[in-house]
Amino acid sequence: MFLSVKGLKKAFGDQEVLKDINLEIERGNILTIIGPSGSGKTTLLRCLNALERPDKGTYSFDDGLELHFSDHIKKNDMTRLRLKSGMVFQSYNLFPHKTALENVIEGPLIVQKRNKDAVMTLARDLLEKVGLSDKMDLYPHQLSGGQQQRVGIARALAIQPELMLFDEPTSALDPELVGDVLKVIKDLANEGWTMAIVTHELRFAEQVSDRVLFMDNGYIVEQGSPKDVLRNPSEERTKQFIQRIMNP
Amino acid sequence: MFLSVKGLKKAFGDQEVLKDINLEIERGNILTIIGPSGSGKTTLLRCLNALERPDKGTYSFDDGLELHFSDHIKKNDMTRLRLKSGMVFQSYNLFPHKTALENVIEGPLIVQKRNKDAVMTLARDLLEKVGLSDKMDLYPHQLSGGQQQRVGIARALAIQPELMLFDEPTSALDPELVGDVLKVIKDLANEGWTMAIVTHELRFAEQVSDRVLFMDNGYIVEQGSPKDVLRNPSEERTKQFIQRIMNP
Amino acid sequence: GTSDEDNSTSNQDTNAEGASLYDEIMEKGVINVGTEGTYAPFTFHNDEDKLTGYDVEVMREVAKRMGIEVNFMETQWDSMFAGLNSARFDVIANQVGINPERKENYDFSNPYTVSSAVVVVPEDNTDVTSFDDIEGKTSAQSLTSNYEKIAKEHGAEIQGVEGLAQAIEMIKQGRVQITVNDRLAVLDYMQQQPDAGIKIAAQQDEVSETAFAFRKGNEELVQAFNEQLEAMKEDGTLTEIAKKWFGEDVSQ
Amino acid sequence: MFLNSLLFTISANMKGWDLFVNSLWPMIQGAIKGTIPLTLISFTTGIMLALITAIMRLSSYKFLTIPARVYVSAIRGTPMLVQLFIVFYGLGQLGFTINPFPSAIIAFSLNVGAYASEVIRASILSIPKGQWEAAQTVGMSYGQSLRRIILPQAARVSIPPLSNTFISLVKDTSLASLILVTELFRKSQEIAARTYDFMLLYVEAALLYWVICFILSLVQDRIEQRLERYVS
Amino acid sequence: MFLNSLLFTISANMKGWDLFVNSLWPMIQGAIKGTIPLTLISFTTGIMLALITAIMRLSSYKFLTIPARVYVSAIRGTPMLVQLFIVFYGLGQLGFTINPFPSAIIAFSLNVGAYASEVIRASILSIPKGQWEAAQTVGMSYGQSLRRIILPQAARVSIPPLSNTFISLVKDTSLASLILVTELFRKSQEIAARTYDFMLLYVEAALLYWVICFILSLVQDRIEQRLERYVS
Ligand SMILES: Nc1ncnc2c1ncn2[C@@H]1O[C@H](COP(=O)(O)OP(=O)(O)OP(=O)(O)O)[C@@H](O)[C@H]1O
Ligand SMILES: Nc1ncnc2c1ncn2[C@@H]1O[C@H](COP(=O)(O)OP(=O)(O)OP(=O)(O)O)[C@@H](O)[C@H]1O
Ligand SMILES: [Mg+2]
Ligand SMILES: [Mg+2]
Repeated sequence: MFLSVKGLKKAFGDQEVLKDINLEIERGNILTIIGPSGSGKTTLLRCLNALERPDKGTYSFDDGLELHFSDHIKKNDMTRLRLKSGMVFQSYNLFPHKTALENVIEGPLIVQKRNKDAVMTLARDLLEKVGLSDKMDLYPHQLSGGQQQRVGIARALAIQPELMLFDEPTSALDPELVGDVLKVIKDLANEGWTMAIVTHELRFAEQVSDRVLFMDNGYIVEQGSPKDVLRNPSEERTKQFIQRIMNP
Repeated sequence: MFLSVKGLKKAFGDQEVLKDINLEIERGNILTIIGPSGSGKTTLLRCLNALERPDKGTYSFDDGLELHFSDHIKKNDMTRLRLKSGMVFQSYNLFPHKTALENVIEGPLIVQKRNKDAVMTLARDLLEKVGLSDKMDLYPHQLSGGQQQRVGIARALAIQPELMLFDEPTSALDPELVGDVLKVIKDLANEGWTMAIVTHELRFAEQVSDRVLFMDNGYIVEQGSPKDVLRNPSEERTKQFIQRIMNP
Repeated sequence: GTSDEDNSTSNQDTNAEGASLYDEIMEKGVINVGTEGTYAPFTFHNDEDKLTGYDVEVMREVAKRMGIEVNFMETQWDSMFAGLNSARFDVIANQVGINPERKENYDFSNPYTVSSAVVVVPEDNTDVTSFDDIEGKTSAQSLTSNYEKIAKEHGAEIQGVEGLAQAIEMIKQGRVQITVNDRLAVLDYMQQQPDAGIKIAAQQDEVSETAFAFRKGNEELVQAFNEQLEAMKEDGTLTEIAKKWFGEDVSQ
Repeated sequence: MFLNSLLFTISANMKGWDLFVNSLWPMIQGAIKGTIPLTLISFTTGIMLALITAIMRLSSYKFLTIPARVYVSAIRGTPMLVQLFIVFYGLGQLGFTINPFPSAIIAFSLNVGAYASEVIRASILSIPKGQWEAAQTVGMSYGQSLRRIILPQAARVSIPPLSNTFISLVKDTSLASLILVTELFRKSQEIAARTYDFMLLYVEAALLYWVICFILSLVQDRIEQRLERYVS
Repeated sequence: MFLNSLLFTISANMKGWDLFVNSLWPMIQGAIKGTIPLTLISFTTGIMLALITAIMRLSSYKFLTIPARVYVSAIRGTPMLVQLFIVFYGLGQLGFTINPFPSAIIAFSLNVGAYASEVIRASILSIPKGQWEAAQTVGMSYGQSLRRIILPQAARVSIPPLSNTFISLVKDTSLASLILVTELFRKSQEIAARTYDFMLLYVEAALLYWVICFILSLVQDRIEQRLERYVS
């Protein structure tokens, strides 16, 4: 078990956004999170990445790192947590003043202070992996949305995280460009990366996931294999949701 | 024949965006326009609405209005053209400083200077039609994307156009909210409105259209009944496109 | 009442060892002098851009005789006394008129200019021939000057301006009828701008005297200045300087 | 530390304190009769001028944009003082004699007009193109779109930078004393000329300006809140 | 029309023209020795001050935000002239005697620091939150994010308003003559004092300021273009 999350809670002011989240992620597994807008999917990913600090709950990693959010957390542990995962944003969030290559090397070179030549090689390999070997020196505004998102993936991979987090990586993309990004994610899946993916592409979820998790209103309503959750949901709310998305 | 377009051309600088567009729209018919990003779909709608001035070509309306864009066009004719159609934008473009109701009455009251009471009744009816009778006095930022888009539709309807233009009306929406907007458009279809819709929702296009038009690279590659174009496209490019969208 | 007694006797004038300002100046061999540098012909920049003028030359001569250097510090009239109060300068050489109010706050040397107030009017004016005639007239005055007070005392309405040039411009444009100013400054103006279309209509009988101004409590320094001024009067140097600038002896 | 010493100097010196108190009322009168009306009138007319200038600069006709550019550049490129002198003495030399107060209003309005026009122009440009187009599709003319759709939204964006212009104006009005208008700062100079305590009176004037600016910034907050109404 | 008459007045009057030409060089010298170095040095140090102040104001610690707010409010709320007086004469009265030129630099830097800090703060706030978060997810600390990601982007946004501050500064330096610094405007006053032709000389000074501002605006354009490089 790479990571086990217990009793995770998170509120913004009065509003409880994550109410009691328990989940486990196996090494090399792919977890897909689905659910209606506002159900807390993004917040969950952000809590996993330490972009938000959970109010309560426990994370236990297989290397012994344990965080109890009711207590004080050491700064050092937060940093360790953050570097365990790489985040791919819905709106890419590339650094607009840096080229594709510069975006990718920024993390390993500046933060992790790794050897420059090694980092350059790594970055070139990653950009090649996402199919952008000929776009390395272009600025984000010179790339299409799908290309930008692929740079985003390469940037997240460059810090060599153990877990990759994707927040609706294709929902800002033109329908025709969705395919390229999903293909990259599929390739990563085949390479054995551990990933958690929020998506509305149910067909893709079915193909790629080891486990699907349906959230509503801050709770995990249902989780299981893709076939169980997507084809034969046991909860009414899940059925409704899948119905509405599949036949708008 | 409500409108017949012949030899429409439009370039931005050197870039020819519409190369030779010929199409006809029947009264009460629904025309769907599909095609890859950058193929000129938006530009075509904008030319129909006079938001862009075509470089060449002719529009002939069934009430005798004819515009030859190679020649000088009278300002008065441009205004007549503009008021023939209502436009619904991908990004809604509601007026943020006006309530839903104020957004809807702005056109008929201020521009067309119609009677205030009549306009209010009309606006209320339209907002009811799009399912927002209880949101009339809310500002756009207080509405969800789907609700905003329905206000956008009501606003376009309020000027009582003969032709309604929709530019990807659902592509900025959360998957769950898409349904409400498409339902409103279906209702309009049933009421017999003449419409031209750019969309990537092929299933919806199939259900609602009288005619589907596939554009690529500034040309109309293929047009015909939804069944012909979407199920049995004759052109290779169309096949490819439909393939990629349906199975990303 | 003012707060200046406190300022003028404040700590800066004797240093830690209790040496007086005079001792300090003599030891350093240089005196800091505040002056406008924009008040011709008393203190201004000539065509070669060098600071010169009557006050400047008198000051230089005094310093030469005291065996010290002069460091002129040029600033606007508005900040002249602020500079003296804050010990930026040791003395002001800028046609400071002696009057009771100022005497309360500052010490003065013996006077080195004797002049009088004049009324300036447009050339074609005939109804002003004495100071009594300016009652009810509008007069352009620098608000911080002695001449404003004189004009007011004679019943003129005051319009504030920045200097003599602006005052005369106001007369030329018919915005005011008169200005009361220093005779010597007006004469210089008329020499520089012969086409200005103004004339002197009246001159006051009483004379006004100007002198070097010091912070209070520096009698030794004032004394030293007075000695030199007396000597310059006696040997005719002062008269010589005055004649050079005004063609007449304005120093007494 | 500095402030401490200053307060000490003032309070240790009862005469200084008396002067401070006694000069307060004349200075406030100067503010009420000079500073405040000058500011308000000039700002109002200046804003109207700025609006016209901004619209001219945004036009596509050279014969409108060029005069607007020259005007803005000339005013922003030259000192306020000189502008005041030109309106008052300069026009006077050419035979247009304008009284001090209206001269000051003209000069300050021209100044505000130039600075604020850039702010307004930028705020108009910041409104998404989609708003123009939406207005156009419901049939609005350029003028209608501008008045009913664009300017109300631009107003919100431009309040903070305009309040900068406004606050600068409050203090710039002190220059009006150079052309015979009596206002707050002039009062402090007059009293200083009599008492020779420039520092005390200037600091007092500064405190009064600060109070005025502080009150104005409260007004600004109110306006901003009102305009924020319709954005999340 | 006004300009015509003015040119006429000048050229009809050969003395005026001579004066204009002869005074040009002293004024330019004033600009080179006073106006320009004052402006450049004060602006540079002011911007650094502004950066620190902006970061303090954006912090979540009251003991950082409050001093920053008071500083900005006090400087923006009081006339530049008084600030100069306090630094030069006021500190002098309290025993800290600073020479004219450094005094001017201090006062102007403090002034620029306050105005520019608001510009920089706004420009930092205008960078989408996503940029901070993206920086955070690649592991950057607050300082690293600010330096490498946020400030380079904020710079682009803040050039136009900062150039306003800069242009104002160019002209404000004329106040330095009050504290014994010789610059362009002081030169024009000196010559006007000799010749009594203050209108001509003030207009000439204004033209020179305009030229300086114009050149500066060209520099601004260059910088903006460089920074625009990475946006469409
Ligand atoms: N920083 C924040 N402050 C306050 N409320 C927030 C914040 N972030 C999220 N929320 C609220 O928390 C709830 C869950 O938001 P979240 O973004 O996690 O939902 P989501 O499932 O990702 O939805 P979507 O599919 O629309 O992205 C929403 O009601 C949202 O308004
Ligand atoms: N105002 C404009 N100026 C210059 N080029 C433009 C302009 N508007 C559109 N274009 C270009 O015209 C081409 C067609 O654009 P258009 O928006 O019509 O495509 P589209 O089919 O609507 O694409 P999408 O599905 O991405 O909306 C694109 O290459 C675009 O860059
Ligand atoms: Mg989300
Ligand atoms: Mg489009």
